[in-house]
Amino acid sequence: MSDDVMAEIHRDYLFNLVLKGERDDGRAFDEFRDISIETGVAGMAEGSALVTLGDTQILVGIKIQPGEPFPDTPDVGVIITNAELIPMASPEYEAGPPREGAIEIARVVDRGIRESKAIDLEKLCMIEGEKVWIIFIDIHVLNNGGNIIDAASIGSIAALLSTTLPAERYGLGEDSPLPVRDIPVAVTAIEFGGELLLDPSLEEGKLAGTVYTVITNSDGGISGMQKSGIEPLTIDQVMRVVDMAGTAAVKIREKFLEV
Amino acid sequence: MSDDVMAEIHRDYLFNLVLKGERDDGRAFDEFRDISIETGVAGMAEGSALVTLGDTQILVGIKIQPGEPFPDTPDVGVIITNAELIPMASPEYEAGPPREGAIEIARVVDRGIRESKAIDLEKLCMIEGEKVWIIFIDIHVLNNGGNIIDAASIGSIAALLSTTLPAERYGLGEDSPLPVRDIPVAVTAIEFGGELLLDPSLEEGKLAGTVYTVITNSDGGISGMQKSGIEPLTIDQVMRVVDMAGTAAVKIREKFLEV
Amino acid sequence: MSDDVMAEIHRDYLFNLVLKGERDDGRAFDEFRDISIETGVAGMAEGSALVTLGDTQILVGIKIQPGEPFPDTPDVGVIITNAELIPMASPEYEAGPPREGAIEIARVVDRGIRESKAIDLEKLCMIEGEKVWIIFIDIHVLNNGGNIIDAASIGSIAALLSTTLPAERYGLGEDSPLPVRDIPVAVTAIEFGGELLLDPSLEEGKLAGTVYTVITNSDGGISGMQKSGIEPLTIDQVMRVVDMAGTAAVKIREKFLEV
Amino acid sequence: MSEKPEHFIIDGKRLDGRRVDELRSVKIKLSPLDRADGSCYLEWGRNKIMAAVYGPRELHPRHRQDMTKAVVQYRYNMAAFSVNDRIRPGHSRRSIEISKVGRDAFEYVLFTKFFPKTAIDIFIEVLQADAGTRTAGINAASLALADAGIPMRGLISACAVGKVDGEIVLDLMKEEDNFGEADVPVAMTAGGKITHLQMDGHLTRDEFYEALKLAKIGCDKVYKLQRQALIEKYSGEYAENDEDAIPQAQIGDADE
Amino acid sequence: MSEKPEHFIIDGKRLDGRRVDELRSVKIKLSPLDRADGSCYLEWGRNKIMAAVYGPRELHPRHRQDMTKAVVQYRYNMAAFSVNDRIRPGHSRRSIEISKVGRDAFEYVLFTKFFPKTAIDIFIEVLQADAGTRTAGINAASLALADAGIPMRGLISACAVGKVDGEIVLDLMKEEDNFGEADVPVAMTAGGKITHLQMDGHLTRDEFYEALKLAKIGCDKVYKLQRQALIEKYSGEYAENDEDAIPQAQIGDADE
Amino acid sequence: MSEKPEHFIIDGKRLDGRRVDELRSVKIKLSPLDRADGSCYLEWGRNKIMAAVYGPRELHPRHRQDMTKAVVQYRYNMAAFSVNDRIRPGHSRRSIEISKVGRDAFEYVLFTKFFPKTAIDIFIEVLQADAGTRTAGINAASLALADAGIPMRGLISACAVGKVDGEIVLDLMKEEDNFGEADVPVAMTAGGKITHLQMDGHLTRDEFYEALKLAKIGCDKVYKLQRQALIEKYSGEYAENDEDAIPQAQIGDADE
Repeated sequence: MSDDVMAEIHRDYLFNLVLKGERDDGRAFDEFRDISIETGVAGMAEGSALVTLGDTQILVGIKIQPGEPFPDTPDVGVIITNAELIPMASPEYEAGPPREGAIEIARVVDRGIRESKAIDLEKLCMIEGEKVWIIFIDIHVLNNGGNIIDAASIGSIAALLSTTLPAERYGLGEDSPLPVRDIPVAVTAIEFGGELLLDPSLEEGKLAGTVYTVITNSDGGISGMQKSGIEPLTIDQVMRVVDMAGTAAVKIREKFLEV
Repeated sequence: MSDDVMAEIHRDYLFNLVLKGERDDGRAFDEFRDISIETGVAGMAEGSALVTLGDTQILVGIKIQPGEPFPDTPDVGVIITNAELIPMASPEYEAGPPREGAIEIARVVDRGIRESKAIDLEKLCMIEGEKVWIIFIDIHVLNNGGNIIDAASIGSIAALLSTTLPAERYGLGEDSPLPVRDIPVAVTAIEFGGELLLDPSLEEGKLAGTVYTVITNSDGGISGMQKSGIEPLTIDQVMRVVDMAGTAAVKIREKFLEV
Repeated sequence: MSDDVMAEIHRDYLFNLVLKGERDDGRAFDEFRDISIETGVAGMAEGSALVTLGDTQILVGIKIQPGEPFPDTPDVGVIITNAELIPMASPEYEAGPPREGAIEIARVVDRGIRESKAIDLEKLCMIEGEKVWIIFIDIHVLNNGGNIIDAASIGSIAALLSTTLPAERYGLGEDSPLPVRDIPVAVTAIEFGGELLLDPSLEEGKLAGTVYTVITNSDGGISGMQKSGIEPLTIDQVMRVVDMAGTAAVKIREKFLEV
Repeated sequence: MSEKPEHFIIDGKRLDGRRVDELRSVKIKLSPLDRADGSCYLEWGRNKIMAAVYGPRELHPRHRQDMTKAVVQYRYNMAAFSVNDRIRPGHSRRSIEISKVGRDAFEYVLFTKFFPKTAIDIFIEVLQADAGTRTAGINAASLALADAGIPMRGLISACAVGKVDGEIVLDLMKEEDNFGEADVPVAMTAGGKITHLQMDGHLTRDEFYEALKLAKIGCDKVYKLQRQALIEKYSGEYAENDEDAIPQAQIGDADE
Repeated sequence: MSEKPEHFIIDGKRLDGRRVDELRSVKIKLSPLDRADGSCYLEWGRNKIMAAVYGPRELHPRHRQDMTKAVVQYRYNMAAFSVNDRIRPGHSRRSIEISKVGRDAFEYVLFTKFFPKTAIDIFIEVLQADAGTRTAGINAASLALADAGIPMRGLISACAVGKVDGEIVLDLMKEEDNFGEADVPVAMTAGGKITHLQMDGHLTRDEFYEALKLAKIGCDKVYKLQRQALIEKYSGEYAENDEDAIPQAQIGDADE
Repeated sequence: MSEKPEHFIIDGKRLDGRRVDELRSVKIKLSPLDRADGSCYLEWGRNKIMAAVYGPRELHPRHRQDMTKAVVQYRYNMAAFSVNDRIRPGHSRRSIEISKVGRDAFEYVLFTKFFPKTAIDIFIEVLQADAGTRTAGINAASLALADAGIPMRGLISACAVGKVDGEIVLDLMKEEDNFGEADVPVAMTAGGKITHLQMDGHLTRDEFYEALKLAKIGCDKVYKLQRQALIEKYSGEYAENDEDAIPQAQIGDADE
């Protein structure tokens, strides 16, 4: 049987499961796979976290160096977020500069951290208009088991929470923890067969017509969203995901206490 | 009938017209299509002009910022000219960095402006060797209806004439008009069936063996030339184009009074 | 007969020759082709050398300019080595940025010069951490007749020996010879039919399973090595090449006295 | 960047005199370009946007063809001179992301299955930018697709909603975008199916719900403007022969 | 870069307490990744390396296929945060060279002729770097290839030797690499056939010979660790059915 | 850049002693390279140029092939060390433009229709630059094409004319190019058909006409040098068998 036929059969199987309210791995629609967070794994980085979310494995490393602020924001530090979908992580990934998928991931994670004001960027200004700390968030996807965006979001904030400002190395005073004051959490849903499923597995993600991410803060507020994929959502569906995401984020945020 | 055969028939048709001293759109050999120039269309630019030449539409925007001079010309401002043949403008254009066609257009327009000394570059020097005004001429081709080079040349000088030096924005004194002191005009001819035709339409341009551009100044002098295409020209043909170009440029220059 | 069959026959022919202790061009296994070195051929360069090694022709040019040192080595000059396998030099070369073959050549030559301490880099520091001389070694392969790496190595050190520090041009004192204090020489062997052949011709190089380069200094010491190609070498074979390379390098170094 | 205003809304009026649920002025010109199969020039407040569509046409290189459907390509590009600080020509990470979500906004309404192995190319050029270029670009693209006669379930209409001075407002202008509390660009079918949705800033759940409902109102207004432009352009051409010649699918509702 | 230590060897002990012929501690984890056909995580002193293998699989684009054998592709990459000063993502000249010689190190033991038109892809990611990443990467790749079940004549084992304080030592750590007199990375089959060899610094002929012999001792040690890791992983899985199920070729000696 | 001289012409002599209608010294060496199908090394004053030709040969990738004729490819490149300030290797906008017009200069004389689907590749390397490299490159390319035995209607000959101190002069040297009033590079067939023409600076119509006529004189001189070089090279080889063996087309006039 051809690959296409196999894919068709598998799709029908998953579709019928969803109609019965079930998922292939037994999870409820609003249930995440197991999450584990290990920080400090990359010893040359100022902060790092290895996140596993089901089969997905992502390593996020934070590097910090002094540099110039952007001209239009002279009094705050700089965040630069980059995601690499290295060919190790999936047979579909190719070597080369980041493509739209990797860029979208990096930009959504970046917006979540930036808009939630999770990092106190004012404190990263040393001399207005001249010298600020530049924070590089590098998201290294090691194994794509689906829902990279949520794992990358968790990994990024976990890595930032473990980060030390390397002031001594640059002769700029004493080292100190990076001023992190919130834990934004991305929660992604897919629409499939009319149902909304959180934390899509790799298989589910491939079948999804729509991928919709909601980033919420500790206060329950929303600081970022991204819909991608070709199927539309109704306002009702959007609000259902918002509510599911808020609930799921609370549980995920508890994971950070265990680190 | 195949596209090739159609093209062949069309070529023969135009060729026979030219033998009778006629062009497809009824113009004389030395006649330009209608030209319109509208300035100030791009409000974020320091100067801009939308030029239509027959079906060709080109938007030129000028941006100016302070910067360092080139090391070998420390006492004059800098002109940087760039042309983008965006895929919107023609089914033949592709996205990506400028290719040889776009680079040639930008460099010919640039030479016309530079060699005619249309801009008083000495006046754009603020501190010798350290700080000068950098002028970016960005040529944005919106619709390729043929003879882009003349339209780009007209658009560039029209945009420059409408340009304000943004000194206030950079705290460098009062705004003032850009010091423009000449109106170089590019006039392009093609050789086809032994005849020389000015301002080739898209169709004519495709059939041309040679494209030959002459840039003249207000004093009638010549400040730039470019021959491209594979057919040769005789000295006589070259001089005939030079004379036709001088006459046509005078008429085109009158258009600037209407702006 | 197809190209493949021809290649097969030619391979067998060369293989049988080697078994008899012979090479196609009559050389002994440890014998180099004729070498000629001409310096000062590129007059705009601070130093240059045209090397011919059999049919191989390589032009190396040295350019020097003041610049900043690397942050981790603030008190020494900088060497930047680049090799261009331009499409002129071989039907197999393509235009474009250097590929792995060109990068490997540049890096091996660079290591030979750097590790032999042939250039007194301390003397190229003008102001610690701020201003040092930057030496660009540009290896331009004009004709690939085989064994580019040895010709590039010979050309690079010959060019450096002919180099003047252009201090006057930059208002940094008087011109002086570049402080060169050793002549590292790369000698390359291939393994073919169990035998080790020095200075492979183009044909021999194509048949080689392994290419192994040893760089030796005037004192007989080794300052660089590179094995490439897919066939392994035994420790004995490696040591035999080391001994052959040392002997050959002595003879090649004598060539420099003739320049 | 200019200074942050003290208040964005005074006596129910915004900095440019609009009410909180009012769009900026919109000007539409269909078919301004003759090389493209369809095109639209759109002024949206101080934004100036050109959109062009080519296709369905053969897709090169061939290995990028899809045997089962047309490949939709969307290229959002800002002219170097469209903003205060000149932009280096070429793709930026921002434009790559906007191009991706722009493409996603249209696939639902395009009958891509009808045109296997082809490309439908949508090009957006921002000539002058003043907040809201991605939604303005989607609106222009929607009209250029209709102008090209490419079969669609219906038009896509887009606008942004946001929050300033604690209030949810429609269609952020530059200052509101720079200094506001949230920005939510949305695109919908006429029936309210959301094909594009992003958000940044900070909103409570209820504020977001209010924002979505206001976005629906805004998109409805946009839809009327788009429909009106198409009727003006095409009813004249066809009216003498056939009252029904305006292709309903083009200006109709994907959801009816 | 830190200061150069006055002595590298005191009373026969190196800065980290090792003897001159001692490897750093090694930790091997097989199959840490499930998408790849084979993978290996390796800690080598303070180096942390991930290796993954895909293939033999179809090679794209097609014009790069070899009709007579599999094309071996090797990509050595350092994570941006793997060293003190952040590395810009993407290929550097250094990583391109290391990738080339890494590929060359494996072709001899891979039966590429069995798999024409395919690619065997070997990916090395350096997550934390502390001298010796290229040899550590080769060791991890060797195990990832075995984990992927790709037929091999035998394992490749690698280590570096060098010279500090005038002595030939095994497996240079960071300070020894930065300030030492020579560095010689070597890879071998279990039988001592050298498939990778580089050198920089300054050695006499006899010192180099001594270095090569020490490299052989080091590679033998590495080979034992690799073999042990494979036996631990695979003997359990197959033992119940067949004592001989551990594929000998995988962990055997290419030279026997 | 050096200082501008007060006068460029004193007592009818230029800075390097030439008259206004005199070329710099020219040295031609045919077939210096053995890998290329044809090659030419040319010294033109202080310029040093290497030209090589390959083809007609199969063109890759295949989609770039023209079913009706050979594709002429022309690559003008300056070595990094060919000028005072090192040039970054790789294409610049300047070299791309010069490559384009260089290609255009040759298509007329090449019988491209004889060789469909192939490429004729012309490579120019500027090893030392001193004004006039594009015309010197064309001259070298012309000889390399003849050396490769590629059928041509005739040779192309090129030189620049310009204006300094108010006078029209032949073959600008560096100072004249930097500080002169105009520069007009021209290439022609032996019969005076112009295949390459550029101009910058400022000339009246009549000055330009005078310049063109001087360019014709210059190109005639170049043609004689080129023809002489070919005869010296090839007459010896063929003379014994056949007096007419020098292929006339190669060194003849495309216009006869």
